[in-house]
Formats: sequence, C-alpha cells, structure tokens
Amino acid sequence: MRIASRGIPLLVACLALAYPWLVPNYYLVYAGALTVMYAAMSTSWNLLGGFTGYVSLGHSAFFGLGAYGTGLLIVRLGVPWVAALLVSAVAVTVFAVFVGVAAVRVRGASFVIVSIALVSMMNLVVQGWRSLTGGSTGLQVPSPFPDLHRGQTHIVFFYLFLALLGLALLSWWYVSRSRFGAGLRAIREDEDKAESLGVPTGAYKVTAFALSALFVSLAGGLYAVWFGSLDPIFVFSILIGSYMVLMSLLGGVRHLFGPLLGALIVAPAGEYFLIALGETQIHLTATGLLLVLVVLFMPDGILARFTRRRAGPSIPDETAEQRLQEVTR
Amino acid sequence: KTDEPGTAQPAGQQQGPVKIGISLPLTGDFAEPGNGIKDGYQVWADRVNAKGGLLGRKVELIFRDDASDPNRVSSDYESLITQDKVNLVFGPFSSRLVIPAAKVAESYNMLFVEPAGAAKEVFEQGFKRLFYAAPAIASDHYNYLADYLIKLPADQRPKTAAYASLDDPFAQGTAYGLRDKLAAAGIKTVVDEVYPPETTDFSPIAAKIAAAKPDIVVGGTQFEDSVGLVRALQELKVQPKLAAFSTGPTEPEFAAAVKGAAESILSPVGWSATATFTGNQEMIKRHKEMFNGEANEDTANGFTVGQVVEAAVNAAKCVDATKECQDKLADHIRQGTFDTVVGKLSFDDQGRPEQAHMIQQYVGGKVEIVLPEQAKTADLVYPKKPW
Amino acid sequence: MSETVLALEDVEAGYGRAAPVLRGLTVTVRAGEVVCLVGPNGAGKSTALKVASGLLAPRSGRVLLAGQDVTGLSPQRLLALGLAHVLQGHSVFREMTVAENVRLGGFTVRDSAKLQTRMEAVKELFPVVGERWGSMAGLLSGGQQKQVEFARALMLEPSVVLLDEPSMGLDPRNTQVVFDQIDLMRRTGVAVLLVEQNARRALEMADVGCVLDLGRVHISGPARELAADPRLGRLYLGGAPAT
Amino acid sequence: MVSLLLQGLALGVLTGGLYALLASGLSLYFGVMRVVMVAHPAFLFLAAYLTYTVHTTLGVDPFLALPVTVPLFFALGVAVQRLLIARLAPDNLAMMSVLLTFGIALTIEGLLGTIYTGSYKSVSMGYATKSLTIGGVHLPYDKIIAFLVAALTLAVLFAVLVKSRFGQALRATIQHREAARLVGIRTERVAGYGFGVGLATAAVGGTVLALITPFFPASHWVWIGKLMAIIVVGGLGSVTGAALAAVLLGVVEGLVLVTVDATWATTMFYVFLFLTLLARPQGFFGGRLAHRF
Amino acid sequence: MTSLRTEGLTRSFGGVLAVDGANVELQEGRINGLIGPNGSGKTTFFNIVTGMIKPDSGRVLYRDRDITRHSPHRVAHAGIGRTFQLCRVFPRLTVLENMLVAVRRSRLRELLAGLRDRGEVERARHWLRRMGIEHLEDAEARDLSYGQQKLLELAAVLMAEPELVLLDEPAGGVNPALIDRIVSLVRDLNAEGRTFLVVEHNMDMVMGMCDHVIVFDRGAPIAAGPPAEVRDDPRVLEAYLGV
Ligand SMILES: Nc1ncnc2c1ncn2[C@@H]1O[C@H](COP(=O)(O)OP(=O)(O)OP(=O)(O)O)[C@@H](O)[C@H]1O
Ligand SMILES: Nc1ncnc2c1ncn2[C@@H]1O[C@H](COP(=O)(O)OP(=O)(O)OP(=O)(O)O)[C@@H](O)[C@H]1O
Ligand SMILES: CC(C)C[C@H](N)C(=O)O
Ligand SMILES: [Mg+2]
Ligand SMILES: [Mg+2]
Repeated sequence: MRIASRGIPLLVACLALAYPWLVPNYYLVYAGALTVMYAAMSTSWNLLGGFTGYVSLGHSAFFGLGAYGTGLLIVRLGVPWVAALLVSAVAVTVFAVFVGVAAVRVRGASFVIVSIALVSMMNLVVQGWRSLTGGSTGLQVPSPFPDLHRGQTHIVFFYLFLALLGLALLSWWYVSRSRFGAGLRAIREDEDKAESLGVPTGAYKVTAFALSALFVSLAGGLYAVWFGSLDPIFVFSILIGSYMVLMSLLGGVRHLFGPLLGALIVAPAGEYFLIALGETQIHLTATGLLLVLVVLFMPDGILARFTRRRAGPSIPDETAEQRLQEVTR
Repeated sequence: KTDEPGTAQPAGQQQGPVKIGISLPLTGDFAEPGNGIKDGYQVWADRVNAKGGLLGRKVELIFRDDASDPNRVSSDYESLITQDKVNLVFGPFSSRLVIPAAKVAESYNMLFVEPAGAAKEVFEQGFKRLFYAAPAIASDHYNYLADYLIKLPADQRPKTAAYASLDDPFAQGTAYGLRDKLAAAGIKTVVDEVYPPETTDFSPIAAKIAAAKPDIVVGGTQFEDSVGLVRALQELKVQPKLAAFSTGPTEPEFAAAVKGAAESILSPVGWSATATFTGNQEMIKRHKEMFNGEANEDTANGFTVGQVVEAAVNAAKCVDATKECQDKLADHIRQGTFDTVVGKLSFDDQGRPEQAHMIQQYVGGKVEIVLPEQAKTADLVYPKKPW
Repeated sequence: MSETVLALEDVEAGYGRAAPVLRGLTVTVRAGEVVCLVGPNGAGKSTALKVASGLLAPRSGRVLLAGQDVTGLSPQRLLALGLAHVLQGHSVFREMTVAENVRLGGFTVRDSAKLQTRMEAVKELFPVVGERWGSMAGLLSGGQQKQVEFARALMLEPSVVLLDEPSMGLDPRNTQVVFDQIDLMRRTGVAVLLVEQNARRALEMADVGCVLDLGRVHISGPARELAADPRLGRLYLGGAPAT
Repeated sequence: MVSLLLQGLALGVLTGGLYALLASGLSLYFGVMRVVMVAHPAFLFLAAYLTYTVHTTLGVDPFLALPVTVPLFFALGVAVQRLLIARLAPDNLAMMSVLLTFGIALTIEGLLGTIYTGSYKSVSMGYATKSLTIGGVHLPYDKIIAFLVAALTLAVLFAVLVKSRFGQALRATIQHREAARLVGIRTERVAGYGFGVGLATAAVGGTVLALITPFFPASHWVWIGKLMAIIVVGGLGSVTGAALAAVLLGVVEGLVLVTVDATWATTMFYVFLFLTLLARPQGFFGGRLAHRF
Repeated sequence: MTSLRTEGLTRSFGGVLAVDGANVELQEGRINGLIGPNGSGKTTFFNIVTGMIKPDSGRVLYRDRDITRHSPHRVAHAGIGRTFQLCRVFPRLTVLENMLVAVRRSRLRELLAGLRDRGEVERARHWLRRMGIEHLEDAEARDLSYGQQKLLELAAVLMAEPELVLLDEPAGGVNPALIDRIVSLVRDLNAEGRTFLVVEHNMDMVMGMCDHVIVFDRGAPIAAGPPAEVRDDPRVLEAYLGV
C-alpha cells in the first residue's frame, strides 16, 4: 500500500518529465502540453471546489482574464512576457478578491449561476471593448521565443505547464494539511457551524477563491504567450470552465491527484471523440453522456473507489456489549 | 522527432497520394457554411482526380472538425501537419478561425490558401503564405453598391443611412467598408449599432432605426441576425429605400426564413451560378450529382481554393511539405493570375485578392446579379418595394 | 387482553449495504395499549418504527398489521390501513405555512367538513398552531415546530400510532399535552408504539416497556416494573430524579 | 426621443413577458425541487425543433404543435426525473444537478446537430411580422402573442403549484420526503410530475421561441446566463419573483438598447445580478428561508 | 465579575417579537440555566449573542466589551462557544478533523500551521478522551450515533477554549444515561472556571445542575435566581411549568 501510494506518483512524475522525448512527433507534445494545462487548471479549480464545495462553472473567466491581461501587457505596453504573466496574474487575483466578496455571499446553486454569469459578462466586456482588446477580431500575441521553431516551443511550454501543475498540486497538498484547509472543509460541510467555531468563513472563502483564480490565470497567461491568438468567445467559454469541473469530479474532488487523473482521462477522450465522431455533433452527445454517467455512478470520483471508507454507518459504543452482558446476566 | 523541420520526407511519401489537410467548422456556430466549403473541396478533389490528379498523384483530402473553436482549429492543423504529414493544407471557414489556423501553418512554413477569411485583420498579421481565394476582402464587398449610390442623381440619392452590425470582424468589415465610402460622399450616418453575437431580440435596434427614419438600411450580418433584423424592421414599419445585408441573404434558407420580405434585399456575393468562368458550370453540375443539391457561394469558395493551389502546383512542379516547395508555391501565387469559378484572381503582397464582389438582389423572388453592369442578370430595383 | 394490532416479528433491517441495525427484533402492540421503547442512542428505535410504517423495507422478518402481513407495503397503503407515524426530529414542511402543514396531515381525507373540525380541535390543543397559522413552519422555534408536527399527526384518526420522541424539545406544559393525548388515544382503543428518551416519564404512563439495545429487545415487561429495576435505571434511565 | 423611449419600454415589457415564460420552468425546478436545470434552454430549443418539424411536415400553425409537444415534454420530464434526477444523492443535489443537466444539455445539442445539422431553422408565419400601432408605438403581434401565452402559462402554473392539491403535495415532497410519504403522498410520482410540468413549460416556450427567432443547435447557450440571472434577481425559488424580475430586466434591456447599445443591454443582466448579490443575496422578491440555527 | 450582560436586546421577525428588551446578566464561573416556554426567544437570544442574528436594538457586552453585531467568528474569538438545538457536526469529516476546525484567533501563523501540529492534535485527543469518544477519532462524524455526535459537538466547541459556553438543549434526544454524563462533564468544566448558559426543558437536569436560573417568557426574563427559588415563583409556575 505504502509503496503504491508513494511509488505511483513518483513513476508518473518521471514519465511526465520524459514525455516530450518519448513521443514520436510534435503534435503529441502539443497535445501533452494541453493536457497538462488542463490538469493544472482543474487542480487549481479544486482549491476552491474540492475544499469548500463551491462549484464554479465560471473559472474560465480567470483563464480568459489572465490570458488577455498578459497579452495586452505584452502587445500594448511592450512588457517582457514573464513580467506580463506575473503582473496580470496578480491583477486577476486582486480582481478575484473583489468578485469573491460578492460571489461567495451566495451558496450552492446560486453560486453556480453567478459563476456562469461572470464568464458571460467578461466575454461581453472584452468583446465589446474593441479599442483595447481588439474585440471579436481577437488579440495576437507575439511568440516569446522567436528563435525556436514551433515544435521546440511546445516542449518549452510543456515544461512550463508542468511546473505550474506542480505548483498547484503543492498548494493543494499544503492547504489540505493546514488549519486553513480544515476550515475550508468545514465550510463545505456546514458553513454556519464553522462560523460559530470561530472560522472567519468569508475571509477563508475569498482567499480560496482568489488562490484558485491565481493559478488559473497563470495558466491563461501561459496559454496566451504559447498560443499567440486570443478570441474572447473561446477563452471565456463555459465549456472550458465545465471541463475543469468534469475533470475534478471524475478523478475525485477530495483527492490531491483527482483532478489530474480526470484531466488525463477527459482531455485525450475529448480528442478521441472528436476524431472518431467528429463529422457530426454526436461527439457532444458522447461528452454529455460521459458527464451524466460520472455524476450518476461516480459522484465521488474514481479515486474514491480505491479509498473506501473503513467504517460503515453506526459505530456502536464499545461499552454496549458490556452493558448488555450486565443487564441480561 | 520525425517531424523536425528539415527532416527528409520518407521515401514512400513521394509516390503515394497527395494528402491535403483541412480543418473546418463542421459543427458549432459556423457549421452551415463550413459544410458548404467541405462540399466545394470535395467537388474539386473529384474533378482533379478525374483528370489524373496533381502531378500525376491522386489527391486525398483529410478533414477535421474544429467545432468552430479556435483552440481546436490550431490542434487540427498541428496534427495534420506533424502527425498526418500532409503535403498541403487548405483553410477553414471564417476570419475568426483563419487567423489562428494560419499561424500554425505559417510556423511550419506551409502555404495557406483559404476560402473564408475576408476580414481586413487577417491580412495584417504578417503572414507570408496566406491568400484569400475570393474576389475581395470584407471592406470591399459593397464597393459596387457604393459606386452605384454615389452616382445616383441628387434627387434620388439617399441622404441618410443606418448601419447595424454584428460584432464579428467580417460582418463589421463589410458594413464599415460601405459606411466609410458613403459618409465620404456626404450620406449621413444616422444610426451606427454594433450588437454582440448573444443578441436574440432585434426589435429595440429596429426601434432605433425607425426613430431615425433613414433612407437606406445596411446590415453587417451573418445569418440569424439578418433574419432577426429584417423581421424586426418589418414589425416596426421601417420602410427604407434600400436594404442590404451581408452573408444572410446569400444562404439558401434566407428567403424562407423571412417569408415574403426577401424581395429587393441586396447583398454582396462573390460568385454567381450563371457565370461562365472557368469550371463554374462543371462544378455546379458535379455538385448536383455528388450531393444532390444546389451549389452556393461557400461551395464555390472551397472550389476556388482548389483551383488556385492546383494551378500553382502545376506551375511549380512540386507538392512537398518542405519549405522550399511551399515557398515556391507561395511565390507563384503572389505573382500569378488565376482563372477560377469566381473569375480571374490575383493577390497583393499580403495575400489580399484584388478584384471585387458582385451585388445580388432578390428580384421577383429570384436571386439576380444586379451589379456590376457587365455581370448583371437583372436591373437593380431602387427604391425597393415595401416589405 | 385485546388482540394484537401491530407486530414486528424477528425483523432484520439496515441501511444500504451496511451492517444491519435491527437484528431479530420482535415487538407486539395491542389495541388500547401503549408500548414504550427505550434504549441508548443508536439502538435502532427509530429504525424499528420506520420498518413498521413501511418507510424502510426489512431484510427479513415480518410486519403484521391487524393480523395481515404487510411487510414491504408502502407507507401510503399502511396509512390507508390506519397506521400513522410521527417522525423523530424536525419533519415539518419548512417552507409551507403552518396551515398548509396541518392541512397536509389530512391529505388523504376528502371530507372537508371533517378536516375543518379536526383543524379546530388541534388549534385548541396547541394555541401556537392557531396563532401562527399563516407563518412559515420553518421559522418557528424548535418546540413550536414539534407542536405543529404533532398537530399534523392528529388530523387523522388512526388505529395504530407510532410516535418517535414526541416530547423532544417541548416545554413541560406541552409535554403534558402530548402525554395527555397519548393517554386519550389509548382510552379510545388506539394502539400506540412510543419511543421516548424521557424514559421515566414515559414508562410511568406506558403499559409495556421494552429495552432495545443493539437492534434487539433485551428486556420487556410491564412498564412500571421496568422503571423500578435499579440495574436498568443505572444503564438506561439515568440517575434517579433529584426530587 | 420620448417616443423612442416609449417604444423601448413597450418592447421591454413584451419581451419581459417572454423571459418570464422561459424562466418559469427554471424557477419551478429550483424553487420547488432544488434542481438547477442548466438544460432547460436546451429543452426549449428541442421543443422549437419539434415545432419546426410539425410545422414543416404538416404545414400547420406552430401553436397546433402544442397538443403534441406539451404531453410529450411532460412525459419526458417525468422520465428525466425518475431515471436521472431521482438518483442523485440528496445532500448536494443542487451541485450535482448542475453537472447532470449540463451533460443532458450537451447530449441534446449533439443530437439536434446530428439530426437537423448545424444550420439555422426558422418558422415564419404571416402574422409574425405585423404589428399593432398605438399612439406611434408599434407592438409586434408575435411579441403580443408571446406575452399572452406567457401570461396564460404562468397563471396556469401558479394555480397548479400554489392552489392545487398536487402543488401542495409537490412542495411537501421536496421539503421532507419521509414526512410526505407518511401523510399519504406518493412522493416518487409527484416529484416526477413536478418535473414534467417544468418541461411542459419548455414546450410552450420553445414554440413561442420558434415563432420569434431562428435557431440552431447551439442556440441554448446564450439563454442560460440570461435566464439564470433572472431567477437569481427574482429570488431563487419564487415563480412570481422570477416573473417580476423578468419583466423588470426586459424593460431595462429595452431601454438601454434604445438609448445606449446592445452590449450594454446584455451586460445589464449581469450588472443587476451582482447588484442583487451585494444588496440582497436572497433575491429581490420571494427569497429563501433563512437557515434556522 | 460579570461575564455576559445584555441591555434591552430586541429583535422581531415580521410581526413576531422574538426577543423583547431582554436584560440578562451572568456571573463569571456559574452554571446558569435558561428556561422558558416554547417560542419564548431562548434560541433567538443565543443567536443574537453569538452574532448569527443582528438585534434591532440593544447591546451585548462580554466582560464589559461591547460585542453587539460582531460577526459570529469574532464572538467566538472573544471566548464564547455554543452548541445548537439540533446537533450539528461536520458529517463528512473525521472526528479528529471536526476537532481541528475551531479557530481561537485568526492569526496567519496559526492558519498556515500544519494540520498535524502536535500540540493541537494532543489537545483534540485530550477533549475526545474526556468525552469518552477517543476511540472514534478516525471515523467520519456521520457514522456516529446521535449521542456520540452530541458529545463530539461539545468537544469541538471546547477546542476553542471558550470561557463562556452556551448550550442549546444539550439533553434533547439524548438517552438518560448520557445526560448524567453530560451533567457531570459540565460540572467538571465549570469547576475549572468556565461559565455556562444552558437552555433546557429537562427540569430535573436544570434544577439539579444550575447555580442560577433565568426564566424567559415572551422574549424577556421574568424571573431569575437560585433554582429552588425560581421553581416556586408563581409567575414561573404560571408561564412555564403549567400547573
Ligand atoms: N438513514 C440512515 N442511513 C444510514 N444509517 C442510518 C440511517 N438512519 C440511522 N442509521 C444508523 O442506524 C443506527 C440506528 O439508528 P436509529 O435512528 O434507529 O437509532 P435510535 O435508537 O432511534 O437512536 P436515537 O435515540 O439517537 O434516536 C444508528 O446508529 C445510525 O447510524
Ligand atoms: N427567522 C425567524 N423568522 C420568523 N420568526 C422567527 C424566526 N426565528 C424565531 N422566530 C420566532 O421567534 C420566537 C422565538 O423563537 P426561539 O427559537 O427563540 O424560541 P425558543 O425559546 O428557543 O423556543 P424552543 O424552546 O421551542 O426552542 C418564536 O415565536 C419563533 O417563531
Ligand atoms: C465571405 C465569407 C465567406 C467570409 C466569412 N464569413 C468570414 O468570416 O470572413
Ligand atoms: Mg431515534
Ligand atoms: Mg430553541
């Protein structure tokens, strides 16, 4: 058990590092980088969703803002890309704090709705503000590595996204072991009760919200410089947001590696459906049915299947048997 | 990597079929025209293979569906070029998809002839191997109409114009092209609206137009918004002397969707079913045989891409994915003039076509070409009949 | 003695795939008799009532109602056969008014005149029901909700009543009202199966007491005798009252 | 300018009525059943497509499709509830239902795309482009019809939910299933019917939509945000609140459209949503019970 | 020394005056009882003191500091802990995790400290041991019986080291043997210097355990004093005990 729980992640990490050198062509490097990007985003999503149970279908808003922020700093102000990435991530995080203050006032379903609204609104703003963002024409961001050819760029970004994934995983792990994490989990279970135990729930939720936005916006920023062209409709897409949710849910939101596992399944599966069934829209149906099946049959995710709860309901008092002996003697 | 730039093509590649990689929006927002383009590509491939192929090799088209998503369109060209190792790529539909797609092709040094990236921004990205295989870019689509209106005698000439445009680089491009020319000629812009693609209700926009009582109404539209606008204008009893919309009226569903209101509506069109340009009638016939339906502008645009590339390949005598060959092809296209189903085409340094779109009008329930003079099949009806 | 109205025979039951909660439980209730179940938390008292009212199907064993085997029948069917069940904890319809709650108690009664008289009667019994007739039930205090629940259960005239801790959260005056009602039911020939943590009080008024532990009845007998048993007192009934 | 504002106001009220109809099902699922039904707009367009098929194959008025679509959708709703929704764990029904219905929405979109292709369809009737002119203000007949149908449907819905025995049983079922069973309610059947009623409103809404706007399989996405914003502003769970919010937002949208522009008009939905959250998180009308401590 | 003092606390809901100008004063180091008929405002009083409901008017002072309208977590940090009328634990956290939720001060260092901080875990185990549920440390709270959950809830509150503990019906639904245990626990904790305010309808428990009893009726105290005195007060008899 111990060997499995330590050894498997280590093995996977080694495989991940070697991946670009193991595959035969650059397309697979590209697809790998995309998968790692999704893994990083869903792990960041899980910083909010997994701990607090606040399901955001709108995290692509932060992805898009990170992407546009980085892109605009580079294109309009000529900021070096690393600086642009960091500055925009910080700005998005600050923005997320403000949004969070309003958004986490509502729980459950209302929060989901608010998160959907956030993406739609950001999409409208970025698309409508043509003079700044280029509107529907999109924004073209120059490559940061003009000397590398495209395939090499993919390798570089593969490792950048891998680093981001590592950072997100580390944060989740750290939070899960901290008292902050315990507070967040308590919020998921019973918010008022947590509050009465002295947990400043508002501050905790906003912090989790912002932290998760931070990593997602970093992913967005990296995406902008890697991909080079941004289009509001597609970076502010509910579908990207719901992919984060689907991946996390499929893998298991209560586990460190849940979202990662989900991403490793969903991203290639999506690719497969599109190539195999791509001629008609039936691939949407396939994705939809997959989501339905996951929700119905594995609401706690794949990993939950392997980490079964030990005790069933109803743990009798240890003294019960003794008590009985005494009475029925 | 097997696809490291400069790696020699495996020997087998030189003999096999010529593989052409294409990603199209077969689903999603642009599905309708995307499928039209696909038909055009297929008719072209069928014609070429019937004639013995490209440089004696059979042509094989590999299609991907990008679901109208720019992320996917990039993935698709990425995999077509590096995994399927296609010899050539053809472009997708819509300016919104052409830009990210061309970016990938450009970075692998591939020639990129495309059927539907008309917005002027497409040509401002510094692409060196991109060509738009249609008569004119978006902002020039209405040129003939602009000339016509400006040349009208003063008493008939419209004084005011209202513009409503979808927030989309192509749609806005067409409307603004006309607006700028008319404004320069003294026709006053009284309404200038841009609406996001989410818009579902056009009545208030029509109300604004109604309040301004313009002489002419111009829409920069895709499909559903053109229908919405026409209906809303009717409901609010706006009766301009002229109404023009881009794209919508050229789609076959338009007339049915707006019922009788299609009459007299104008729109720019790059192709005509009655024209006798090289291969046009043959394409229409073959299309009917293959798909049992009428060819339309989208089919023609796809077919045109094929014709241009075919001519270049025959002239340069190579179809490799190597930089040398692709450069040769691009250079040839930049310098040459091509006979296509939409007429003679030539390109400027940025890949812009240098010809002009025609103007079509619904006359007596039929689509007729009314401008320019030399191509017209009917006279332009102006002022229009009330709807 | 009058005939047996309700009987659980050797019932085994549990939730999901977990270990059984009830392990061979046998209880019988006769008309005009109050049987009181006592036992530690988690012993399976509420589960026993759920099996009896059809909310939970037993894994094995039988449920008999008036001599008829009703094992596995739905609560609606059992209700039609005259069996009513008041749940433990708070089971008011929180976002409905007190009026709607009470009226739903008589959901199966089509005779509106009869409903009306019952409604007047319960208002009389629990003044708060009348006073807060139009309020959302979920906004009442804990004890007030309990009263609404009990009032709802009184809308029908069942022949068997299962009561799960009816006095929980009630002040002494309302506790008295509830116990009086139980007594009234007994006198009108209704069979009552009562679960109470207020065990001394309950055993005082009940006819038969059963001590339930680990899903089985361990001791049963005349209620007063059980209450007087010192061993039982120490284990299940708590220290003797201060007075 | 005044007449333009009046025109904007009139159109806003009429459109608001349509919004109220489209959102009514949503607030029913949510308010009464705690289910966030992201797939509602997808069902609206499914209904629109069915209307289209009936209209084109039989050549009848789209409203004549209602006797077919309404019962069909009712049955579909019962099936969806019994086979899918009922299987969700009740403890976080709201969340899981979002994801489940998101999956359903994708499924429907994919099927529509496969069957009807991705191209636009529309139903156009002669009366759909005429309008009534009162004092210089034009009231399009299709919008008037939509408004009347909406009002009628909402009235029926209100009667069913609030006044009828069924409505009482439905609310009781959702609020405490065990207690509902114990007072003699057949909870499974009732919950299924409740969902059926919600989808039946989608059948009506879809018909009206088909009459008013062209549609394609992905059309439902733009409606999700708008309709959700309406039910949040109205107070999740209040059918009347949603109706009022719908008209309010319809009017705001109409006025902003004629005075500013379309982007701002659409943004208004979300601006109101966030304002609502800051001022009254439980919504402006109705609203949920506060948790008791 | 005064522990808690309220001045003219008032709160109404719609037309219902739940708390009506309540002046209450608690002495440090006592076990105080709070009794009163259903709906007399006891729970609402708790909610106002702990910041979960805002009063319409009036002040709450804790150790002479004004804590009116402080958010619940700040009230908790000030040293006031509470339990709920219907037991509330975090169902899908383990018993130990439940214990580690409580936050004493929101210092950054404390937040970022590892969850498995030795000292904290030891403290948690200490409380579990005192409640007699230390063997359940790794079980999920939802798997516990109701009584065990009650004990866990109390233990979790004590983790925050409150000086004043508000208990809302600690004996509700709890089996009598366990009530004895809770009483002796409260006594021990009180002996260590903690002040208690206990809402309870179980008169035996209140009279046997409390040093001082406050009687609420219609949202305000009508009597206060030692248990024996209060019990014989005619107003109390009339309003509450119902004789
Ligand atoms: N819905 C349920 N799902 C799973 N387990 C349950 C459920 N209800 C009860 N249990 C388990 O069954 C056991 C018996 O519960 P039950 O409610 O019958 O006990 P009880 O004797 O009524 O206790 P109490 O006096 O606390 O009400 C409990 O330990 C509990 O863990
Ligand atoms: N949120 C609320 N909205 C409306 N009325 C309320 C609300 N909370 C409490 N009330 C009312 O205030 C009064 C006091 O309620 P409270 O819960 O404080 O009583 P209590 O003394 O705790 O009673 P119990 O002994 O039954 O628990 C009750 O009449 C109740 O209906
Ligand atoms: C003329 C059309 C084929 C152009 C296309 N709609 C575009 O977006 O550029
Ligand atoms: Mg029980
Ligand atoms: Mg209370």
